[in-house]
Amino acid sequence: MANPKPENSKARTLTIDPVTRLEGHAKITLHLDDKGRVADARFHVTEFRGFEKFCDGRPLWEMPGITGRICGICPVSHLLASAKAGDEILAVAVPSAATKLRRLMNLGQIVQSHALSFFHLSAPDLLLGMDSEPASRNVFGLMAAEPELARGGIRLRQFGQEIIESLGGKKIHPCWAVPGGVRGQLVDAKRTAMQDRIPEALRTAREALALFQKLASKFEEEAAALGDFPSLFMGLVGEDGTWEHYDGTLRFVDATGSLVADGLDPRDYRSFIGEATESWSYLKFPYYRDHGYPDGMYRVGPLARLNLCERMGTPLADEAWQQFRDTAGGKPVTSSFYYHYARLVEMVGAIERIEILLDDPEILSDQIRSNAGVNRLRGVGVSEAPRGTLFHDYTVDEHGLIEKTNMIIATGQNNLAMNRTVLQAAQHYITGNTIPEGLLNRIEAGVRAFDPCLSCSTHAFGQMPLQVALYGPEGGKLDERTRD
Amino acid sequence: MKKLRYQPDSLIEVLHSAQGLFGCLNNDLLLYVAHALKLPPSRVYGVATFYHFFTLEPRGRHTCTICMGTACYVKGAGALLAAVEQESGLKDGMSAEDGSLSLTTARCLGSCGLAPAVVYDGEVAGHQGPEDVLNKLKEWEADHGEE
Amino acid sequence: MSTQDPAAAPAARRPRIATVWLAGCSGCHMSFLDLDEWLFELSKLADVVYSPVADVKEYPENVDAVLVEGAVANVDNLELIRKVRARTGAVIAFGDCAITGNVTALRNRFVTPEELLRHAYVEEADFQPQVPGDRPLVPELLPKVLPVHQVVKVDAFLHGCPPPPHEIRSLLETLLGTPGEGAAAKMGKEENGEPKT
Amino acid sequence: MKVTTLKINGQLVSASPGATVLEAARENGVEIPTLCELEGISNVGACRLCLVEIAGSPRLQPACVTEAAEEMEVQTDTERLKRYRRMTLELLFAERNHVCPVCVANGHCELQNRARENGMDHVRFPYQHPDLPVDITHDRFGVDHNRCILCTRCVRVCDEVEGAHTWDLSGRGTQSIVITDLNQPWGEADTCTTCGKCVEACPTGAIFRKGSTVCEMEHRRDRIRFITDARKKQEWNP
Amino acid sequence: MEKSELEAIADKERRARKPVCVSCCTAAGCLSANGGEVLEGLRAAVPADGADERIEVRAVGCMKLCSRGPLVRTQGPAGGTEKPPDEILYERVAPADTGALIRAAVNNVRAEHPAIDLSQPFFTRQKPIVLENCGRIEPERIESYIEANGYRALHLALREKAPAEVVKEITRSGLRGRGGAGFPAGVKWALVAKSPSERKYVVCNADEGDPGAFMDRSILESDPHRVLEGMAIAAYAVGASQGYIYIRGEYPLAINRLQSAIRTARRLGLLGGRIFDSPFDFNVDLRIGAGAFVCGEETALMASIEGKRGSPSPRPPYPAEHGLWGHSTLINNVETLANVAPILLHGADWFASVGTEKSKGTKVFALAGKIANTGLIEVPMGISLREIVEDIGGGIPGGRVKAVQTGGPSGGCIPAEHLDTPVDYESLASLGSIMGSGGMIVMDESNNMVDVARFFMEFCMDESCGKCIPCRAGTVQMHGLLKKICDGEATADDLALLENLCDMVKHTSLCGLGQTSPNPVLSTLRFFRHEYENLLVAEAIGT
Repeated sequence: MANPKPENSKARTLTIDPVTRLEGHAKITLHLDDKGRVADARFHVTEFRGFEKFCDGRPLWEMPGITGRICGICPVSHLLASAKAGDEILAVAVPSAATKLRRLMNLGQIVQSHALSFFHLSAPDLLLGMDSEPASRNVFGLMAAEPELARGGIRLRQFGQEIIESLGGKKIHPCWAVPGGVRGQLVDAKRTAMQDRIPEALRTAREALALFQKLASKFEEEAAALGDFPSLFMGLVGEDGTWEHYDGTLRFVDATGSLVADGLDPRDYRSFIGEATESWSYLKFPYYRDHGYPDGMYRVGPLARLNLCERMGTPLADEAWQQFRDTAGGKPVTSSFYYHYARLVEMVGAIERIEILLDDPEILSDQIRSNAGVNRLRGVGVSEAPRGTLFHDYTVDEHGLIEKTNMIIATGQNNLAMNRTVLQAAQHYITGNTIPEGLLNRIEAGVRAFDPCLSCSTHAFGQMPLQVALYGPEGGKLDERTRD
Repeated sequence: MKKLRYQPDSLIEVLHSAQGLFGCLNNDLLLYVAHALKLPPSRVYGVATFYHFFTLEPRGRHTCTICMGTACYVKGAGALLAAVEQESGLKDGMSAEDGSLSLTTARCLGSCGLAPAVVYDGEVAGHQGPEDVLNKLKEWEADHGEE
Repeated sequence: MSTQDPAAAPAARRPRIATVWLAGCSGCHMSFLDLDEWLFELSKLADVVYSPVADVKEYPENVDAVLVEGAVANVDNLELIRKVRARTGAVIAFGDCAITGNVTALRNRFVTPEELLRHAYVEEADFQPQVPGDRPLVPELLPKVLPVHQVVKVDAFLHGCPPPPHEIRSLLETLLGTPGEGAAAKMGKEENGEPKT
Repeated sequence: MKVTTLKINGQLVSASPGATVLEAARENGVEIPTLCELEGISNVGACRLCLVEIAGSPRLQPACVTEAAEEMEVQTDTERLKRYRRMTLELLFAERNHVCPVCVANGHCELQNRARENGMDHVRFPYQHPDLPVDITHDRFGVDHNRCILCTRCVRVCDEVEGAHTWDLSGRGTQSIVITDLNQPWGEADTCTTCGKCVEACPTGAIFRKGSTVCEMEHRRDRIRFITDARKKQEWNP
Repeated sequence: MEKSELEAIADKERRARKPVCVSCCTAAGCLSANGGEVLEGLRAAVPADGADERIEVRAVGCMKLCSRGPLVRTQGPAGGTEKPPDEILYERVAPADTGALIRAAVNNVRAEHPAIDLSQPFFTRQKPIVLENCGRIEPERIESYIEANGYRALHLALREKAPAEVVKEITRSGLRGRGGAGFPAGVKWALVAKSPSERKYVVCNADEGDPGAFMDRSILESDPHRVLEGMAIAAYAVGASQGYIYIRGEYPLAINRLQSAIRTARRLGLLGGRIFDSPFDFNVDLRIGAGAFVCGEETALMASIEGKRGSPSPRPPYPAEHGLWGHSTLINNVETLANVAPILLHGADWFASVGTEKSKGTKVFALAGKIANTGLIEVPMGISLREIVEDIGGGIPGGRVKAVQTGGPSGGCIPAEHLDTPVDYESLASLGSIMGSGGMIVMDESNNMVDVARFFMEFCMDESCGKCIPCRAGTVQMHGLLKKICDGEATADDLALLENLCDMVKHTSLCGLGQTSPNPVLSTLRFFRHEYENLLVAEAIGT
């Protein structure tokens, strides 16, 4: 809506439909008071698929293959969480080579997903500008305007995807991790091919990091307006507080950096995470139980992981992490806009870790799968998806047929924070009668910073149209418009 | 079975008799038949479920069978079925949970001259309208109430 | 990507392609992005005028070909795919969800979507359990998830979960084989839409 | 040895005496699609994919059970046959829940292969989406009725090769379902010898080794032929 | 048993006849309309009047006009005080009416009770061969059949003809199978006769499954020995010594009568070993079906006789080569076998003189639907549909004929404009229908033809055995498409798809049930396409 019509002062509705450059279907409604100021804003997720129900009756062993289809962007996260839930049910020790291979694949996915988020989806805003021409404010526009940067980003994502392919045989929806281990070993030729690409990947990631650091000053207003507020942060950490993406225990910190809870066993997630439903969204609202709903708002994903870990564990990433934390004086970084920054730091760390894993001789082992029958009737699998912590929780019958499934997906856990971000952004940008397209794009960018994966969060497959509706003070919808 | 000399090919006749004696064919009965005729259990089960006549579930106290043969259909048997289904909440082939009634349909009773025809507990009644059928159901219900 | 005047003479007009995302996991789109550097070639051959990875909000008129990912699962999907059909020359069912319903259609074995919704939002909720029902903000689910061709006419089918990038490329190359003429002419298909140039 | 001479798709070919049209075609490198047929067990002519046109016969004949005859003229691949085959496959796909991407037999499935080979790229009929059970009560194997095409290979191999007759069909028409013993859970079927022949015989992912994950189930159909050939030729009892 | 003994039984029976005969129909149609109590009432009324010296009450078989039952016929001696008609057929007799009817019969007068006009075309236009004994003889008494010339044909065959001559006689008569397809009976017999199989079987197909058809049931209930005699002759001709009658479980009365007929025939030596002192042995067993339409198909029927699931097998091999338990088997249906004895008795030429060039003899139809006179009729082949519907059937009261459905679920609907079509195998086939086993349903303008097609498709879907894919899954989809059309949700594409599917199922199904299942759709599409098109919508609803 480049030129919204002048409205009467009393009430209006705006629609951004669809919210683009996101993964999923969503709408935004803005509720105005009689002075035309934003009183409330809501972020609606509009897809639903019902995985938790229709997986009932399937054999446990098929679950990684099925739940991987929840999301085409982070299938590996689901694959791993699902396989890990399966490990629990079989009650077997996964061979250490298999664990390393699974870690390797997850790191590959973090690289590809973060590259997608930064280069394909957000770089157009950052480099071409929030107010640039919408028709070309996309990856193709970036390819025309900044071909080298675009090419680098595409190749970085490709690097991540090829790690997944080298292990799982395909880039998207490999059915490779299975309860008890993994299905195929890594062959030396593929290891070498990956190793050969590491220097380039690392260079690209570091350049992107440097670029963001340079650009950051241009986006101070956005950094303050797009979701800068205190909240809890949750994520996995390793034993000594090191950044973690596959194993470990859960930690909650608050905006001051104080530990709220630590060493939580992911299997007990139900005791500290609750889920609320709102009538206006297919995406549920997880919250930290001790703080209640909606005060138990917490954020997950790159920003949270960097805020709650004590070190990255690899040299380049540690250095970048320190710089990142310094932007907030060593305290947690509270602006959601800095998810972008955190993502780039993680990408550097992930590539470093990939290098370490590939150098490990055990990575070529063929001892990669433990077989067993059903030895427990419930299993919870957890992994850090690019967007945050992911839980798969299965209950099976004695033979291994699924009886009950629950999944808590990364993006869902950011739902409260995304709503808060939309409200903050709207209140900041929407004043008066005319709303330039670029301002609406900033509201979208606020959501985009979270890199929400709505395919995942609603277990829905689909696009995410963002529709902004304005509601009057008495609650009735005043107007709705779709941007074009 | 003795009469049929335990011939495996007498399976269908044996099932007819068994159902006649016991009302329905439960798994114990089928297994007994399988052993006696020296047939694999799955074959016996397969045959018992292939034919409409055999039922593995006990029938209700009363059975209402609506003929859905062509002659009855063109004369409004569909409306009879719909009326009973609506009144009783049962679908074709179902028995009421309280065991009071089974509703079935037949593929032509051969009583086309009486179309549409309904069989109430084995008694054929011809030229039935929806009201006749519903009255009969009410009658049964009242009988049961008195018992 | 440069914007071309849609009213330009047919011979000069660059093919206009689009990608659409219904009820699918985005994996097909990811596979499209796995074309990697070939995307540079693509941008020389055609304009991508609408896509979830681009910012245009309203599906434009006179699109020559569209890749449709995902099945038709709710009223929003239905509305969009009808619009897409009316405004596009060649509609390509892109991936197994679009073609068969696939995993998205696994819910169809339940009698009504209500069963699933209750499970997800009532049984599995700790706070204010309720089925999201604010219409039209939260679109109503269709009773059954449908493949695209059971809702609108589809001109070609690209299989896979997701379709491998080289097959996407080969299809696009076939469609764009004679740049300037427009994919619709190449496909020889016109349906429901405005006459193609 | 005397041979039968016939024409397949216009080519003069010879076949072993008593060979079926299908065998004659295979001996001469002509592919005729099949699903219910499996070398080593009897043929039932049920899937109708192998129907061929025979000059002078008003009806299409199933190649698997039609004996090749002298001077027979057979067409195996006319447009009409292709059309029927595609439609037959569409009917199968619409009948139950064949969700290939998440099937244990994905990539190793005869149904999927037939669809690909015969150009069945979409299903015009509404999917029926029945709600069918999965039985993994057996220690080593499982059966998923959602993927069953009722070809009865399991029934025949169990009866004819293993001799256990654990499997049979129950119900009829579209309600048909393969059963073990008295429609009991497979794990409770006394007659099952756990030989696994049904698993190897199954053309789809319906019968699988328990613990198979998506794409992982490969059937070793040659094992059945190995046994039946050896038995026929008395290879171990000279 | 000698022929003389047969004659002696017949004589004795004739001598026992009394001047006044009151016959009560005890076929299933009338019994289900309280016919049993009427019979008891009649019997009870006789001694009360003290008239048992002059009057007898007989329990006979079907008197054909089923819709007006229970039927009671009185026959008095010619020349009473006030000459009554010889024969009066009272309709809708209630048990309370019986006393009055008996009194009237004894007194040779017409009772004050509605009677049926026997001079109406329903009776005069029929040509009874198969049904000649129906409603005349007492089905539960073999003596009654023997009196009506019963078992003379069997004697003739066994004692005076070689098996090959019997086959030749049947071939010459031009008799064609009455079960549906009309395959020449003589050819079938000759195939079995020629088979080197050491054991052979004769099977009587009494699995009359077409909805709307009850010819075979009426024959078996009314004249069971006729069928047994036909089977025995066939067995002699082809060299079989064991026969099976495969009868629907839905026909308990027919089963009873057959069982008692087999028992009494065996007792008299008309079945069993060395019949009529010839070397010929023949036994018949009943096999009771259990509700599966597909068992009317020969290979499925044989599977069912063997105690298996009634799934058909591909043909060839045909039953004549590879039948029951692998042996050569002759399968004929009830009506076909009921024609055998008269052909032998009266000769092939006599039989061939009835009917048309290619369709000899008569055909029994069960006339039903919206027509005035529903019931059983037997007419010469070649009679027009119009004569059957309008004259014999009496037309549709207050309505117009829209179509006539013949051949049941495998048949088709013939529209009113083709009513002048002669009833023979070829003419019906040329209209996309079939002779079938003899169900004939008349429909009026209120019947929607798409719904009728849907009804038949539902039947085929429910009755599909499930073995072959086109029939199992195809009928489901055809039914779905028909329902979609009926519900006004289908587009022209759906109709085109339906037609494609019909073509495919017709040509690829394994057995007759599947192959003919699209017929009701194809024939209604052919003549009533507009009814389909009127129900189509422009755009799919899509949900």
